[in-house]
Amino acid sequence: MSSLLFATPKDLTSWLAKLASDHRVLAPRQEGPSVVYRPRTAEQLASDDIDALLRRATASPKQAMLPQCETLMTFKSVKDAEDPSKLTTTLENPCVAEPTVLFGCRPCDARGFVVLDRPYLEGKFKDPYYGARREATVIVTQACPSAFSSCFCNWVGSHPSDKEGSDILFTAVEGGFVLEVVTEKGQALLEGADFADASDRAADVEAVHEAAAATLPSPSTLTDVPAKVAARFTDIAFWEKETVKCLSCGACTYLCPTCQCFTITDEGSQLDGRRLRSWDSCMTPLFTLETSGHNPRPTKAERMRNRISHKFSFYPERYDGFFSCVGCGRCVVSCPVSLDIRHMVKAAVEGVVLDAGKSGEPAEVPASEKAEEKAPVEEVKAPAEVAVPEAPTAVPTEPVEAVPAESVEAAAAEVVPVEPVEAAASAAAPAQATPASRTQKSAGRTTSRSSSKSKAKKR
Amino acid sequence: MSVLAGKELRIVGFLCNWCSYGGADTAGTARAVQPTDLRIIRVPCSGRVNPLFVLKALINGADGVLVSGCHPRDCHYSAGNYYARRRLELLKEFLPVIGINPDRFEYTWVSASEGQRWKDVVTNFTNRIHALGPAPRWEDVPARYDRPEELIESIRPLGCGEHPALPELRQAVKDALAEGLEGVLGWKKGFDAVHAEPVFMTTPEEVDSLIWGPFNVHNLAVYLPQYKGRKIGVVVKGCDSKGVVELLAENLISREDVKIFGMGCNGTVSLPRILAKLPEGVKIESCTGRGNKITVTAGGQDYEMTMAEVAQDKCRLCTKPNAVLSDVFVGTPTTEPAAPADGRLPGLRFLDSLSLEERMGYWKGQMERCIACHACRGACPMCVCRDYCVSDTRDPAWVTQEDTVQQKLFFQLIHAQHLAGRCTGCTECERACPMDIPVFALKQQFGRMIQKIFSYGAGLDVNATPPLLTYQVEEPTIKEHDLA
Amino acid sequence: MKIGVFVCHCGSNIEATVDTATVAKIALTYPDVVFSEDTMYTCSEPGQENIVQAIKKHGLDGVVVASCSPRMHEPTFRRTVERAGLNRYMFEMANIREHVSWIGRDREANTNKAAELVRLAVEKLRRNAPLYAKQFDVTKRVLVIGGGVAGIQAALDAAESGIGVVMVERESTIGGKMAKLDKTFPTIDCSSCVLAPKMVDVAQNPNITLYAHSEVESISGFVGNFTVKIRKRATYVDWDKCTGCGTCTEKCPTKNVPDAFNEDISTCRAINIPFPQAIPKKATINPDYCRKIKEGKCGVCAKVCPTGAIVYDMVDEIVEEKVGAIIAATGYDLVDWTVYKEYGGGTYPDVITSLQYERMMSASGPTAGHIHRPSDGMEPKNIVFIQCVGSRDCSIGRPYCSGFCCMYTAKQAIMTKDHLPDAEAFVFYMDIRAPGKMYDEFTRRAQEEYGVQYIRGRVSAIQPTVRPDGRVGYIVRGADTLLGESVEVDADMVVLAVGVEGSKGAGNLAEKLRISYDHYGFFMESHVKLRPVETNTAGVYLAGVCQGPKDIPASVAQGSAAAAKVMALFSKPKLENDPQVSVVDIKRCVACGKCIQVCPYQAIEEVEIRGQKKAHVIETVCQGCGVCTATCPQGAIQVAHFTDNQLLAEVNALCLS
Amino acid sequence: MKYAYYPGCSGHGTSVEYEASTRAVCRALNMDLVEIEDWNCCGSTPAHSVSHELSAALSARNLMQASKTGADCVISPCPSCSSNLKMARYRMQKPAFKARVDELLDAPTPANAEGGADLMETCSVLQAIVENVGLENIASRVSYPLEGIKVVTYYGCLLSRPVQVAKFDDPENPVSLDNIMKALGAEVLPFALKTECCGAAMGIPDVNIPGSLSGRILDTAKAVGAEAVITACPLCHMNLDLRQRQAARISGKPFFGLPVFYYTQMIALAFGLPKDAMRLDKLAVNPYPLLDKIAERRKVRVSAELEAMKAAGAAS
Repeated sequence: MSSLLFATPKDLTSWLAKLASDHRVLAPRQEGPSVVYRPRTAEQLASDDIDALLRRATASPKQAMLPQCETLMTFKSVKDAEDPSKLTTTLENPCVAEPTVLFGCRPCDARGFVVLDRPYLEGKFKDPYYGARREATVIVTQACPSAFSSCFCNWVGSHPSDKEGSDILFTAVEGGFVLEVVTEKGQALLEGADFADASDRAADVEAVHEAAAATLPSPSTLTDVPAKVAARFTDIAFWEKETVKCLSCGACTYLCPTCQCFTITDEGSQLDGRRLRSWDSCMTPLFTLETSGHNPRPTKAERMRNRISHKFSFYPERYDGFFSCVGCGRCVVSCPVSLDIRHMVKAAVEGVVLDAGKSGEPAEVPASEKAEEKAPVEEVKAPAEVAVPEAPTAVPTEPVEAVPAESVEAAAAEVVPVEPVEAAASAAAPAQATPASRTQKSAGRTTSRSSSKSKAKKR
Repeated sequence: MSVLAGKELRIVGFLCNWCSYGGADTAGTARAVQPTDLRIIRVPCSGRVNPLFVLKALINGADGVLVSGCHPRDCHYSAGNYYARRRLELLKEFLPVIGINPDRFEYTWVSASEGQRWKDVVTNFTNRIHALGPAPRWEDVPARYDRPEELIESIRPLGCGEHPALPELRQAVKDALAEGLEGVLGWKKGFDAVHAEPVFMTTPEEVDSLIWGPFNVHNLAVYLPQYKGRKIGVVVKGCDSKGVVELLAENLISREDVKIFGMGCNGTVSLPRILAKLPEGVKIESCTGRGNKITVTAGGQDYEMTMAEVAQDKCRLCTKPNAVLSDVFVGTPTTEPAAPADGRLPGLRFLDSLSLEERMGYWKGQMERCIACHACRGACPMCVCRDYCVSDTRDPAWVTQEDTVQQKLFFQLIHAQHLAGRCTGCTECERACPMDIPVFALKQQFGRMIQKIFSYGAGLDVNATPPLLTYQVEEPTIKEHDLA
Repeated sequence: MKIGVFVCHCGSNIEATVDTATVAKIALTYPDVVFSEDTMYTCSEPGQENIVQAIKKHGLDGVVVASCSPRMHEPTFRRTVERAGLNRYMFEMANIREHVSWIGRDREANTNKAAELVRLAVEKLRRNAPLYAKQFDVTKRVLVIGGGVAGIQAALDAAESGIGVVMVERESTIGGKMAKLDKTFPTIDCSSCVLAPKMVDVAQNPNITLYAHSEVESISGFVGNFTVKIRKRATYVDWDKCTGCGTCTEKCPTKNVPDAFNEDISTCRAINIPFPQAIPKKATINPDYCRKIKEGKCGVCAKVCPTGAIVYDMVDEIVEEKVGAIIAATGYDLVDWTVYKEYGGGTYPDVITSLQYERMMSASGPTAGHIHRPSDGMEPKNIVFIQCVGSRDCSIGRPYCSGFCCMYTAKQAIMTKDHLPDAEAFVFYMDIRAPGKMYDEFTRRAQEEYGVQYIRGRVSAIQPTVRPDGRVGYIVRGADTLLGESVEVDADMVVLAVGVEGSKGAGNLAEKLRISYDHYGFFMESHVKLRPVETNTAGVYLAGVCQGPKDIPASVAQGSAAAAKVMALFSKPKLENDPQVSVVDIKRCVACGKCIQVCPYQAIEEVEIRGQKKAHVIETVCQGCGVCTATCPQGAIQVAHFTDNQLLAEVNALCLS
Repeated sequence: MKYAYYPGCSGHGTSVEYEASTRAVCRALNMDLVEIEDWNCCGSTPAHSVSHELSAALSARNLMQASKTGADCVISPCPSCSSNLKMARYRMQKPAFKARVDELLDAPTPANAEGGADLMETCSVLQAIVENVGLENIASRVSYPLEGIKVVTYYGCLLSRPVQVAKFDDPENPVSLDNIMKALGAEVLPFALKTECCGAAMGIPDVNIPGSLSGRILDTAKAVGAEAVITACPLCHMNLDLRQRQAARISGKPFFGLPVFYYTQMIALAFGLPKDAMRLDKLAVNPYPLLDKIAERRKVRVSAELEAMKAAGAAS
């Protein structure tokens, strides 16, 4: 077993304060009712009281690896003295990541980065910006003491003390914290932190983890989720009914640790500007609005269908059955109209019969078969009883006939190349860098942010 | 390009082509010497000046902005300056809330023949700006994150028990469905005991899930524009009904499409205030309400709290708990208290107590954690542009993708300006914000200034016209800003 | 995009305090500027030719000229760039003369400011788009509102050139105020002798359709395509049958109707023909006095009418006419002088207005030209004329001079001496204004030849007294500023030269025409000096006193001028609109209707495109004010040449340095 | 309604009858008069012809004293006093002028938002009666109507002028006294010289001036058939009543014999107030022949009415 170390709250904050001298230490901070990750200075860390650092953040720590708005490159043009119409343009690519310690995120957040790694780092093109930050960041995760009512990490193959994605996992026990090193990066970070050995506290840690697991909702009984969600794709009436109350605002996608879409725009002026990458949301109409004005996903139903299908069908299809959802429940908690992704997935899956060839579904459903063959039998963490999660409120539910709980955690399948710059579902905005190249016609012209082609033509 | 360091300040002028630009020409022909700071942007009419141009200039570092048009009655386009007068007077009253000194913006009327007067206008305004000095820059102002949690004393009794007339309401909705309504918007229980969620009830069974209590926080009027042309019903609290009335007043929905069900509202709760009373992340099992006491059982324990501790701020000062307009009103209406002397919500009260510079720091601190998800726009019943918001396009390019405080705050200014005279105060924008940013304060500032100048409240009369979409030739409550 | 910048010296006007060479050099550093130079006189012939050559040589797409005010030379340079093959809207000006060089001596600050203004012009130009005027056809008919001398002249000139004319006159006869006059100055020729032939021409001209006793109900549409609704007010006499024989006017038993044509100094019958030379010479029943209409009794006129033309239950009728242009010639009304209590405020019977006196002197008037006092019919011995009653008087809000009262008072004084050789005429005046040809000589004649006594001073009060012979007299107390004394005249009759204002109802007619008007009811001309007969609304012209106080020759001249403008408008086969109008991007429009609500010209309508409601701009009605663009929440409607992006570019150029 | 009362200097001297009748009438119309304590001269012609600041200071002090009474308006019978009080308030709206006046006073006057003086409302007793009490109240209290005697009303120059300061009745053709007299049952003849000058204080340097001016007024009044002249100003009353013989002599006319009453005396008469409320004995021109005529007519009317009642009673 990896070594266990014990640290009192004081040790922990002083260790972090020491790290702050040569690292960017991101830790949760209370601002009004919400909790956000903020870079903390040594003095602030030393003086912070520990439970502020242990609060769960309202937004995910995705900012650490994928900032909401980052400069991909800057460009400056200088006009040629003799022939002013000639420009000599110089590009700069400030792709540098400072060493960072991400403290206090939760196992689902850490696992979120694993989900992001696949599209950004696996395949032919590695995203240099994301990669650099991923490399430079050490993730110190806190095991969840208890699940929120909105949590469902066990539905997506995780649990409150899941170590995947973390470099160090610490658990709050009586009198302090037990740190468990998971990776070399974690080990390296702990150099010089003379924490006492805590192997004798293993039992306490196990107890906390068990207690946390107990607060989880009953495990999902849904099977073949990717295939069934894919099958539900054509049933637009279903999506319309489910999204009646959705305001299509996009808050869920910006809070989600695994939403990975972005848009690229050029800001500044022709002679001195920046190319920015910033988060985009498939829930906003602009995401797919085409230059012609046509929008393949005009209503919130199609957009929600895309959001659910991407997380529970397209992504698993491409990445061996892994869901692009870590069950953190942020989208449920912060949705203005409390739209619950669990109900939606459950409703989408239920009632879909998958026997090949008969029910008009596509005979060959690649994703699910691939998931069954490859699924190594792994010790199933969640308790086996099959009762459908009894929603705490008076929603009428009848028990589903017993189906063996199936873990969808499959080994890494052969990777399909992903071209990082042209990310899966997003589209780069037209390069506004050369406004001169765009003469504004008087009627009927619109360049919206998500038209697919970039029109940066340099004369 | 920049001003002459040390000598000039950045003063931007918007002059109407027919009168004031001509007046500036006449001053030039008369060789009337003036300070050079002012840079003039020509516009066809003072009515063309969107207040957002002024805000854009002031937010991005202008030290002073001057707008000048034709004298009332002289407008080349007969009414352009009447609209400008209302919008710019309101803007001037709005500026202090975001920490901008209203003296940095002025609007006046100068005709093409008044060269001498134009010289005095420019000289006096430039001297006034130099006296104020360079405007504080958003980059330099220290951010502050304090925002005291103030529980306003409620002017009416707040309750949360089961509403006696709920069965009657359900029956009324069922009857309406039977008569052929496509569906009725209402609320039902959410994913846990302290959440409700909107529901579009189409079958009697669904109507049985209709609830009426402190968790009905959503303003269902926000869904109505999407159902244009289809016969539907909507269950409304008092504040929601004002949203419906405003949509009708601006004929964004038609009266015969909507059947309105009202019932006396006893106040709704603020979720963050409830969660603050429970240990973080505890699993919520159940919640019951009786009189004004709410009991939440979570993690096996009971937590007692009163409505006075957890009610939403707007409910504490609510003077319209019963639907302002309804086809079916069920049960006995709640007693309507007289309007409170001070209708400001905590956001605005705290802002009023700060100095101008401190307010900039306040907004800088709050907007820093904005993730520009635009849930505030999504939840707003009056935001009918929905998929074509002006902040989501490059034509026109009001907002860029940079996540600086100025850009994010500018979106809020666009939202507030578009709601001036239309916002019914349902504060859904503030409730929907996942990062709990007090965005309603900006709308309430516009609201109270409109009340002061035009003694007009939105959402009360289906035949009313929002004040900024009309004008009076003689404005009794707007006095001339004479710089000369 | 390739932009050329031309910085003008304007001789020394700019060069004196702005270093134009430096400005030109700085301009080269701006985005897309590929050519810039400073020139002596850019607006001169060689200067313009220089621009044309530069465009051709460098293949420029757009030109910025930094010189004087665009209000001065924008049209000039637009034609220049058009000559060089560019669209005239790919051009911007930076005003570095009136707004920079002429108002400051600090050369460094001026140069820096000029460079910044050029930057603004460049940034705007980079977002300009070529704009193309649209053509639309014209209804070659003109509506003339008002049948006074100005309206008659305009109608006759227009009809002369083949244009169809629709004339609408509120009274039951055309002729306006001039028809009420006995003689006209300065030649004292008989007013109806010169006017009546023109009135007959109007009646007989095939091109003119006359609607008398009618009013304009509503006007919609735009220049070239106005739709006018005319309300033909009920005359209770079928004018097709009525021959104007006048039998009914003799037999009608109701005799106490105040005769409006004679300014109420006499009464007439309930059915009446205003005056012998009336055009159309038709009878009209006054419903407020006719016993048949009011109480259902009488009916004498119907019995005696040879052609059975009387229709007691006649109702108003609305007629629609399509016209391409409108001439407003609605004339004037006298100011309500009864506010002057010191002159009796209308309670003294022998204190009358000049128009009433004119009717008294007119042969076709109630006293057949004999001057009798209204109170007791006595031939007055002393007649006092008071000038400037309700003119040049701020206390009653009429500060302006009404222009022609001095002249007609001189004429009335002369005519008084003609009618009553032994009468004495006194004229209290402040300043005699006789600016026309033979005008001053005329007033001089009144004083010298006819012995009219001109007293320079204001009259402070008119006080009735009882004379020894029991007759009522009026002590007119005034001052004689030339002698420095106060003066009293024991007058028998007082004639007030009452000032003029816009005719009654001019205000709401202006609103129907969508032209502006001032506090006194006069319509606002487009430019007080250079475009007196045009208005700011395309296709609407003015003639006569409705635009401001003026005498008959000036009114007639304006009538012809307005007609000439209409002829010029109709001379082209098609009309072109100003392309600087709003355009709706139907993808972004959500039909919230705000633009329609605020448009001052109702130039935006709601249309259905592929099942969706959208806003649509009528190019020819839109005047390009941009209020809609400032109102549209999603920026879906943009006024060309002043779009949000163009103005934002200028704001950002200044603020986001 | 409560008023601060400024009697004015003539009230205790030449126009005692005006003072007495004003107080009696106000009491009858329950206008509660509280005389200003330690009031001083209102800054009349001798003051304002020398220095406007002096005149304003005098009036301002009166207004300050008046504010101590707790009433919200100062009224004065004499047109000259109320005009000076109004003029002081009007002129002191300009901060510069107020500052100069404040220098003359023991304590500066309070300032309003625009920096002008914030002093009590003020108007003439006539204005208070016409505007606050109203003609109906007067008419309802008349018990001895004036039996249609022919009177002319003489306003003098100050009651409704200058327009922007007085803000009462019409400057050229005032009708407030006419209406009151009609309400009392008198017949008011149209009179063109209502506001012509009576000669005011010019009698002191040159007796011919009021003589000729007042003479003309009285002569015209006689000519139009007036039986009495009604006025509201002590100075006009002096020129028309006290100097009536002198005016006749100077203007070469027979003695007019026209009694000149204060309107308050007429009201007192019509209300049937006691003798000492009218002090008719103070009038120079003997009013009693006219009063007897009124009484005569009254007798005739009353007996005629009795007859008519008897006849009607008998008939039914």
